[in-house]
Amino acid sequence: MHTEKQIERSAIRKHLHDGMSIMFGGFLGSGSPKGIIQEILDAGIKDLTIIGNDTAMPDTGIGVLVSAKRVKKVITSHIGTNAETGRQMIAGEIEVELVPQGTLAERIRCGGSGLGGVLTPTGVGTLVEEGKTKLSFDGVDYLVERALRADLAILKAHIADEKGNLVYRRAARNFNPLMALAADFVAVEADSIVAPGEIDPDLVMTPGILVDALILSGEC
Amino acid sequence: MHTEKQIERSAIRKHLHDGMSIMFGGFLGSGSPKGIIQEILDAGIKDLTIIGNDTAMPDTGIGVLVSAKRVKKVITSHIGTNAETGRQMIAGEIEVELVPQGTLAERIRCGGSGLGGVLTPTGVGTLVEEGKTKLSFDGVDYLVERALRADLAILKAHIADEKGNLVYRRAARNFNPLMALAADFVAVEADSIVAPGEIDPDLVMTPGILVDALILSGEC
Amino acid sequence: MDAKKLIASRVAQELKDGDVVNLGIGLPTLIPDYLPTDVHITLQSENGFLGMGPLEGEPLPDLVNAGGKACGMVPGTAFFDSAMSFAIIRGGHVDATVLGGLQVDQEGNLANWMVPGKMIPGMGGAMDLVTGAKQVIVAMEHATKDGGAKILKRCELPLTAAGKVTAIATELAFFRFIDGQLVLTETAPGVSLDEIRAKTAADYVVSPDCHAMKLS
Amino acid sequence: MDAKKLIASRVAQELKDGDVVNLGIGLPTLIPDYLPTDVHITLQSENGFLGMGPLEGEPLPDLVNAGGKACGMVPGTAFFDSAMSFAIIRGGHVDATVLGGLQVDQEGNLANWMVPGKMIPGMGGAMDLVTGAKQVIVAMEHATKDGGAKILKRCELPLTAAGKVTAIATELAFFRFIDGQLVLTETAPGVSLDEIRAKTAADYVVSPDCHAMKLS
Repeated sequence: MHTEKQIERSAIRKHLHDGMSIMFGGFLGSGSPKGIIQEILDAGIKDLTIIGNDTAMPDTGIGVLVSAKRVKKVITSHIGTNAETGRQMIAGEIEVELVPQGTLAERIRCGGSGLGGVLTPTGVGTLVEEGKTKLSFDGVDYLVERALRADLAILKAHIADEKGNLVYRRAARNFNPLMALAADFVAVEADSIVAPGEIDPDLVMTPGILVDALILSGEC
Repeated sequence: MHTEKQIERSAIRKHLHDGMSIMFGGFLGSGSPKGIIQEILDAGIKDLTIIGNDTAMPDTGIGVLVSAKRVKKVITSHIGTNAETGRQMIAGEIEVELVPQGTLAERIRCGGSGLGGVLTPTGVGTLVEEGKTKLSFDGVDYLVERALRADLAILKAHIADEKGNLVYRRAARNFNPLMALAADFVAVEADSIVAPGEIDPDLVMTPGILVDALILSGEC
Repeated sequence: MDAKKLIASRVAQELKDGDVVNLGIGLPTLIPDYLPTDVHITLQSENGFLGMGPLEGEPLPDLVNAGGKACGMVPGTAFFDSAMSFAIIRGGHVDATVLGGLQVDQEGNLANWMVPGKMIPGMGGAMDLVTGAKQVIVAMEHATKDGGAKILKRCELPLTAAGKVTAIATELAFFRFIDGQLVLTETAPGVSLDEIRAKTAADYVVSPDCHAMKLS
Repeated sequence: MDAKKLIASRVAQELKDGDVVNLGIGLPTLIPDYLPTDVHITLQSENGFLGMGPLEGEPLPDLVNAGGKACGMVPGTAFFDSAMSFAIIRGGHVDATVLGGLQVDQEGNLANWMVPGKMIPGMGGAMDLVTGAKQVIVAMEHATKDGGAKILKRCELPLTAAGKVTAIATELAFFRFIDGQLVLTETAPGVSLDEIRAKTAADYVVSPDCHAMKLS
C-alpha cells in the first residue's frame, strides 16, 4: 500500500544535491540504510559532508561513498575500520572531524531538540577541548559542545507504519532515533511498512511526524 | 517470586531520612507511585526537597506530602492544580523553584548522564534567565541550565522484570525514565513483576541496571 | 456565535492538513471541532504523546491529556518520555501552538504564566511551546473583564517568551506579525476598526487587505 | 599462561558480582572466561545494549557487538539508542571499563586513541568510557614491542582522558592509583621488583603489602 510518505527508492534523488550534509544511522554498518546509500552512490552527488558514528568498511555501509570519493568532510567518532578514510585523510583529500561518540550523540540530539549544546566532561584535558568554551561548576570542568544538524538524515528501521512511526531492531537502533530529529529531510528505509495502528503506541521508537519519506527495503 | 531487587513496600523506609531530596515520576499524578508515596507519608519524614513536573492535587499523587507539610522545597514546572502548594508558597512555608517543563526534563536527564547542563533558548528574556550564564551562538541566545540530581527517585512502571527492566504504559511514562538515571537510589512501583526474558529486549524503556528496588503495586 | 467559539473557529483556519499542533487547555481545545473535513492535524500532548483524540467510550488506563483528563488516541499514536516530548516541542517539530494569554504586546511578547503576588501557577510547558513552535497563536478575549486592554505596547506581566508570537485571535479581530510588525488583518463580523482601535493599546497597522473574518 | 591470558585473569579479579562492565575490543573480551562462577557481571555494549553474551548458535539479525561482530544476549537484555548508551556510560552507571593503552602515566592519564601522523583511528567511545566509568582499568602489555616503557612519568601521545585511570594490569605487574599516587600492589609470578622497575618509566611506590598475583 502506498501512502504520501512511502516513495520509490529512486524518488529520493530529488532531495539530493552536491555539497549537502547527510546524517546516516548505523554502527559499523548495522542500522545503516543500504538501499538509500546505493541510491546516493548511483545519483553521483559529490562534496558531501557525512555525519555518523563511523565510516564502516571500504565496501560496507557508508564506506562505499568514501571509497567513491564523494565525501568532502566526515564528522564521526571512529574511522579505524576503514583504511580508505584514513588514507584520504592523510593525503588531504578528505577532512575528518573526530568527535567522542557520546558527544556526537548529544550534539545530534541537541540539533534536533532546539538546544544550543551540552556541557560534557568528556574531552577535558585532551585535544578535543581545543577552541571550545569551557565552563566550570562545582569544581568540574565541562566543554560546551554545540548542536549539529544536517540537510538530510538517512535511517534504517525494522518496521514502519504508513505514518512514519518506526521500530528498530536490536543493536541497529544506535544513532537512528537521534538523527530523526536533526535533519531538514528524513528518509527511512524499512524492512516492512504496516498500517497505522499495527504498532503498539507504547513501542514506537521514533514518532512518525519526524519522518518525511519511507522506502521499502529490498532485502528484509 | 522474590529477587534481590524486589522488596516489601515497608523496606523502602531504610532509604528515607529527613531533609532528603526525592524525584517523583508523574504528570498530574499519572505515572506517580502511589504506594511508595503513601509509605513516605507514613514514615513521617520531613523537610523534603521534591522534584517533579507538578504537585498534582492536594489529595492525589505527590500532593499528599505537600498537604501534610513534609515538603521544604519544590522544584517543578507547575503548581496551579494544587492550591495548597500555592498557599504555602505565599505564606512562606515552602520554597518553590519554577522551571520550564522542557528545561526540567533536560536538567534531570543531564544529572543522570554525567552532563553539566544544556544550552536552551527557553526562558531567554524572561524571569527564568535571572542569575544564569548566557551564551550566544549564531545570533541565538541560550541559557545554561544545570544538571539536577536527587538522593532518591520514586517511579511507577507498568511491567518490571526481576532485573529491574521497566515498561511504562501510555502517558504514565513522562519523567519516569529520566529520573531512573538521576538519583542515588531508584525505587520503582510496578503493576506486575515478571521473569527476566519476558520483556522483549527492544521494548525495555528503562534498563534494569538503573533500578535498585522493585515494589509490587497494591492495585493493578 | 459566542466569543470562544468564534475565536476557535477562526484559529482553525490557520491550521493546514498534516500540521502537528499543541493546544493549550480551555478555549484552544475547541478548535478541532471547527476544522474542515479535509484538514487532519496531529495533536501533540506535552505529557508525552502524538496522536491525541477525543475520549470515546470508557477511559483507558494511563491515557490522559496534559490537563490530567481522560482522552482518546488515533491509530498511529506514539508515546514517549518528557525529554522527547520537549525535544519535539523545542526542536521546531510542532507546527503550531495555540494558547491563551493574559497580555500580548506589539513586540510579539506573551505573558500568560503569572501575576506577581496573586496567581503563580508556573509556566508548565508554555515557555518551551512558545519558544519552539513554528507558529505561536494566542487565542484570547480581546480585553479583560474590566474592559482593560490585553494587547499592549509592552507587556507589564512577566513574559512567557520574548518576541515569539506570530498571530493573535480574539472575538473582535485577527492580528498577524508580519516582518516584526503587528498587523490587523481581519475584523470579526459587525466589529468596526474604531472599536478595535479603542480596545487595543498596542501600536499596529491595518493591513490594506483587512477584511471581515469568514467564519464557517 | 601467556601474557594476554594472565592479564585477563588478573583483571577478572577486580570485578564484583553485579557489576556493569564495558570491555574494549581485543584482550579485555577474554576477561569473562576468568570470572569465578559466583560472579555475574552485566556487559554494556556502547552500540546500545546491556546484557551482551557470547554468540551461541547462528547469528541473530542486528545483534552485534561494538566491534560489529555477531554476539549473543542474556535473558533480561535491554537495547537503547546511542544517547542512552552514553548517558549510562558518562553518567557513572558503568562500574568498570577495561581497555587497552598505548601509554599510561603516573598522573592517571591514558593515551590510546591516536599516534599523530601514523595512526588516527579516532576515539570512538573511549573518551566517554574513561571519563564516566567508576573504575578505569588499563589492560596492556607492560612494554612496547621494542621494549620501550608504556607506563610513563607523563604521556607523550594525545590523551584519551586526564587523570581517570584507577588501575593498570600488565603481564608483569598490577598497579593501583591510591590517593592520586601510582602504587605497585602485585607482581606477576616469577617477576622481580627490579625487572618491573627497569621496565617502568613512571615514578611509583611499592605497596608495603605488595605480593605475588594469585591467579586461578
